[in-house]
Amino acid sequence: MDASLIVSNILNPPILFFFLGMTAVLVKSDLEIPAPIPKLFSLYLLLAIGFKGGVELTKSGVTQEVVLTLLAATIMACVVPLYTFFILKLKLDTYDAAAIAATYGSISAVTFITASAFLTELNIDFDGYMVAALALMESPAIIVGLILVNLFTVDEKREFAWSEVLQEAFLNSSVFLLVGSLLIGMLTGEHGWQVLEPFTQGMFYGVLTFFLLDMGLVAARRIKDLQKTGVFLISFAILIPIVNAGIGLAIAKFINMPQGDALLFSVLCASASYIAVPAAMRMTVPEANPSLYVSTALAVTFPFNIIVGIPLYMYGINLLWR
Amino acid sequence: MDASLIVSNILNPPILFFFLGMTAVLVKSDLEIPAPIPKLFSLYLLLAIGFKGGVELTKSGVTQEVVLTLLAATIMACVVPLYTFFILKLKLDTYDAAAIAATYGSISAVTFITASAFLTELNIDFDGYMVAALALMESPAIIVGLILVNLFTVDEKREFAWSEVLQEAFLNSSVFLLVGSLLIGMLTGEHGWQVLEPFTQGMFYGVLTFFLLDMGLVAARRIKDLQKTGVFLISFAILIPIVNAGIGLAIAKFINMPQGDALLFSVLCASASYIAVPAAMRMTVPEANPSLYVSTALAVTFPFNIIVGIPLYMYGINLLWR
Amino acid sequence: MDASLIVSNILNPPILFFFLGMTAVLVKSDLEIPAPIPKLFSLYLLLAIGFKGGVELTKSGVTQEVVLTLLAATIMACVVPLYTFFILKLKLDTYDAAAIAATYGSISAVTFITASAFLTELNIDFDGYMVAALALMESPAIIVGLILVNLFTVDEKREFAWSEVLQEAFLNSSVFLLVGSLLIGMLTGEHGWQVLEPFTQGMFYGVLTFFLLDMGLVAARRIKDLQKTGVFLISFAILIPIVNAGIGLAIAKFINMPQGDALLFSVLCASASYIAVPAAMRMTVPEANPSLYVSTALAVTFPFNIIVGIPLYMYGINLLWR
Amino acid sequence: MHLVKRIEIIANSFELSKILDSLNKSGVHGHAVIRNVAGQGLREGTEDLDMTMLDNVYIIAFCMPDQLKGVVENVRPLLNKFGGTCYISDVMEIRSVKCIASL
Amino acid sequence: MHLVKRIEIIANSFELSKILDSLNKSGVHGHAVIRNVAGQGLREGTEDLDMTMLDNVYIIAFCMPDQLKGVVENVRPLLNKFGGTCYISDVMEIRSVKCIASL
Amino acid sequence: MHLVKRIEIIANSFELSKILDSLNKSGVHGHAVIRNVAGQGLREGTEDLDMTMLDNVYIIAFCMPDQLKGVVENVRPLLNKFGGTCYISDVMEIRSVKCIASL
Ligand SMILES: Nc1ncnc2c1ncn2[C@@H]1O[C@H](COP(=O)(O)O)[C@@H](O)[C@H]1O
Ligand SMILES: Nc1ncnc2c1ncn2[C@@H]1O[C@H](COP(=O)(O)O)[C@@H](O)[C@H]1O
Ligand SMILES: Nc1ncnc2c1ncn2[C@@H]1O[C@H](COP(=O)(O)O)[C@@H](O)[C@H]1O
Ligand code: NA
Ligand code: NA
Ligand code: NA
Repeated sequence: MDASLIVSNILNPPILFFFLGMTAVLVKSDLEIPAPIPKLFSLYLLLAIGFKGGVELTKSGVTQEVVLTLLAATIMACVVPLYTFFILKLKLDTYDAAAIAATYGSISAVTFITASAFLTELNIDFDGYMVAALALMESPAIIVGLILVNLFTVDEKREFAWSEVLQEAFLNSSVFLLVGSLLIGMLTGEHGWQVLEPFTQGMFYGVLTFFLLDMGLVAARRIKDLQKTGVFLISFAILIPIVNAGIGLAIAKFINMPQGDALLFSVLCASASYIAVPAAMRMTVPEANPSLYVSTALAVTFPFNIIVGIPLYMYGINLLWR
Repeated sequence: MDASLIVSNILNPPILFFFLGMTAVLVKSDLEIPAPIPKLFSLYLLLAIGFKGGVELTKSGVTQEVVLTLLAATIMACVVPLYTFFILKLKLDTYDAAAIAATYGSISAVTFITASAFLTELNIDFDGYMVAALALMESPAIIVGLILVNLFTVDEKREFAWSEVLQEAFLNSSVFLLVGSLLIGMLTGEHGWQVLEPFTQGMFYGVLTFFLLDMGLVAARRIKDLQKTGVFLISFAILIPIVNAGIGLAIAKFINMPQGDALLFSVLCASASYIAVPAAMRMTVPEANPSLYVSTALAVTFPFNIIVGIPLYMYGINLLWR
Repeated sequence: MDASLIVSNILNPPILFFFLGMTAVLVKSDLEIPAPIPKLFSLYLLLAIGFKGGVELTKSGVTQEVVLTLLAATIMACVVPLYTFFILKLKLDTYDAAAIAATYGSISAVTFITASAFLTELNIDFDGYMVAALALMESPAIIVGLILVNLFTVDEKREFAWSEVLQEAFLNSSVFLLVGSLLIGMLTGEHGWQVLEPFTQGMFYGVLTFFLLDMGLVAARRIKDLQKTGVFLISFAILIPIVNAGIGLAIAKFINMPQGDALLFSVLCASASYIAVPAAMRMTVPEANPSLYVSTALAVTFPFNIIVGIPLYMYGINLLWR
Repeated sequence: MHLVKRIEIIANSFELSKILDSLNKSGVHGHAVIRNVAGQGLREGTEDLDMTMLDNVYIIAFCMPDQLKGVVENVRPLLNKFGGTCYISDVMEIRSVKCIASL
Repeated sequence: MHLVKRIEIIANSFELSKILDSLNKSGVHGHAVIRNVAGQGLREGTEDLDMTMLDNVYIIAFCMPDQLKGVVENVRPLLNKFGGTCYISDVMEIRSVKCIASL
Repeated sequence: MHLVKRIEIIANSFELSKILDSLNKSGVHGHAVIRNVAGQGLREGTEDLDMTMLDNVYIIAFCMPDQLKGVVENVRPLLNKFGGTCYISDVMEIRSVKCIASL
């Protein structure tokens, strides 16, 4: 494999600051980004990426490619939690298996954003509607996970407050802000873009860098939880992203996505949620152990994807799209 | 009326994000901008608008127009709470009437800033000394309100700690930061402007957008308080701004303000304070019910002004200045 | 002396906002920058200055000048706390003397940053490796201070947890972030600079300005503590920076530093730590009175340096380098 | 001065609205909420406050002794299901005009 | 270990300096203040913390039992006028060098 | 419901990890921590929270009465050296499944 892709990925400020954050925890520095600063950064990133996607979506319009891509996204978001559930059931009980499956069926916006920065680095274009795919893929896995719990447990008292669940799945703050910003981007178009550009574009890379510094801190603090998760889950957290990305690439090739979009799509398939889904699972499946689904997604899959995964999937694209 | 002004106002990112914030509350999304981020944004906006006004004031110098404008501002800040008080007394007791009158006699910096962004959109100039008018109009209503309470109640124990009141009125953080930044802008002039420009100008529109997202959340959360305020107050909160803006426009026309300044002046007259005055009233007139004066200013008058009011007053200017 | 240097320094936005902050406290305005915003700003400033230094260090390479400068920095960081300790022992007990000596042996990053903004104003260049000097001079004084406590007290129970002390000295968040950003700047070089530039460069001056507003608040709140510190310490807090800057200038002249670097070096020698060292001292020398070492550094030396000191040392350079 | 009961509940922030509903249903309308409380997990890696929604809230409510039974009945099932702790103690209230109103 | 009194006051943040003055006047110089406390209003729309100055502070002060009367006399009028609640309870102090000094 | 002890400690934030270690060593594994607590110093100029590391933390831990002695022995030396206060009171625990586990 073309190691230069990994190296050129690693030598970017965001990734290096992610390492710096991990190092801070490992050497026990007292560096911390106090709450609610990371929250501010993540709201900013969602707003900026959604807005940009919306502006670009207006330009491209809703073509057949758009529809096909969004369809593929929805299907993957429903199918991934299904088969990962059965893999996980080999070793875990239903509650944990469903919660982890939902986590991996959903996506990580920061991974997506890091991948888009990676593409910008390489001067590879990608389409604004990939942000719509991002938004679409966040929630379905939560619903699939809960259906799985309902099917595979005999706990008769269980009755989800479905309205609350749907609320949480489709109106949680990340999905809401992302979709809202996308719509506003579509409504204001090029004109809105120009006035917001110094804020949403100029600062973007810097805020991402700062935010990944915090993600490094957060991920590293989770590493010691991995002792409890065991070898099975750690291997799962590295192998499943690769498998999912592979399936994603196959689909992308099949429906003829351009290279940039294909990378983002595979990254969406490969990434796991560590905010929205864990929050939903704590509320709806309290029997599952949060440290299992949070730690694997945050301390294994997230770093793996942004360090090795993104260039690896790009390498796959280079091979397949040649 | 020229509906295109309203539409073009509504299709701007700041207004759309304001709607997004309101929607978030209505659909019960958990979106929130955690404290103290909104505070940071409001400090930034005051600093930036004050600094810019100061820089421009240096260029224009203190001419007859400046003096006339500031005089008109001071007069409106004293007169508006007087006549609104007597209107309010028709239905409310002295405490509530005085507190609400003070609220509407004062101004909302964010409404002013939104109006200035609206003018920038339309490529209409406005003068730096309007920021001085903004600063001048914040405090007098507090004093007028307290004098009214003193005159119209027979509660002999009441004795305001006037030094504390003046302190609170003229040195509260918004007035202080605005005036301070204005002075610094005047002192550093063009040179200071250049070094601070990427920060105070480049980010301005973006921060305003983000801040209005939060204002949408805050305003919508107040809407349910309106049940308690009743029809009288709600109509008051829509009609009085129009009346005040009208009087403001008449004065502006009379002293020959340019169109941009006239809009800002009418917006100052029309807007109501939801930070400085409520804070002062809680301390000095604890008998008044905060949910009355906060909710009307925040959940009715503020949205009305930024959505309908600003383009409406602009329409009036287009008619009058023709 | 050339008063125009002082005036032109004072008429800059950052210094004026520092005054504004002090004024706010003096007139009892309720202006405050709520936590953790100042923390965010200080992290940003460290990241930006470190990153920029690293990028420039890559360009210049490690030359003889670099080595000499860093050597000089290390020596001053060890020697300053030694002789200030003996001066302080004239009036204070060992604990207080050592803690204050450590404070003045270390540095203040914000003073350094303000000086670099001052140089940029005057169009005088300075080298990226001065940031490395900044990082190098933060910690040694802590170690020297503790050794002094050990030598001059007979408290047999005292046994520092040296590993903890070294940890705190060399891995505290400011040193860690500064050095980390420096290294990342070196690794990513010109390319990384370009992508981060709108964030780390464009916003820099504005954030510094905002941060100095807060420093003005913080410094002014400390002024009343000075009653307890007495005339001796206040004079010390003004005179020692001048002496240290003088020694620094002599060394700089001796090893032929360019003018910009010489100013920064003298400012490093003259400045005192009010974050890292006080934190370390509270933990390791709890017998010392924090209000002594925090207040002198924050309420006397810091304002003195940024208002009078920086132009004064520049004036010295103008004389010596002529 | 008269005796009232102090209820203190520490629970995950996502339970907040449910707990406040329970308190309200039991007739306890006054409460104070402190957010961003780190917990036992502080030492076990669960403190990533607003990142992962695993932060706690600290809820204090003062109520009349006879309201206590209702509160316990309503709150206990929530804590059993979602985690969290609840403790009761005795305090004296300094009667103030406002407080009478709120009890 | 010896018995002291725990005073806890919840009030709007603008009362903070007045309340601390009262405590000081009553000879109680130690206190701890937690800011950004949401209140009963949380459920009634008054929680817009620093936007509208309607956030609460939670003040804890430990004092000697004989100081209590003075505190109550000084603080009660404030709470009556501006709102807020005050509760007293018994706690044991773990004597430490510093604490003796501060009491 | 059964009786437990409530330990509340207010100390400088740099002591936090040391205090939590002591609690753990004494067998008290549950705790809640509130940060950014302003202190007595609020009125004496020491409140510049995260600027100068002079902010306090407020630690609450509920424990079985028989664990108390160990806690006091372990925590007192820390407070003597670095400052801070510790108070103990009685509370009733509302037993919940989780709580039993955590005690
Ligand atoms: N013994 C205890 N003392 C103080 N706080 C506790 C205790 N046990 C639990 N907590 C708090 O309650 C939260 C939820 O507890 P649990 O349901 O046991 O996970 C923890 O994160 C702690 O903040
Ligand atoms: N019964 C109560 N229990 C706990 N906190 C209360 C209670 N009543 C009032 N509070 C708090 O005290 C604040 C002021 O109370 P009030 O003066 O009644 O509006 C409220 O916002 C609450 O945070
Ligand atoms: N009597 C008291 N009541 C409440 N809090 C106190 C009291 N004494 C001290 N504290 C808190 O404990 C912190 C450390 O106390 P000290 O070790 O006395 O400086 C102070 O900053 C206060 O926040
Ligand atoms: Na996925
Ligand atoms: Na007005
Ligand atoms: Na120094």
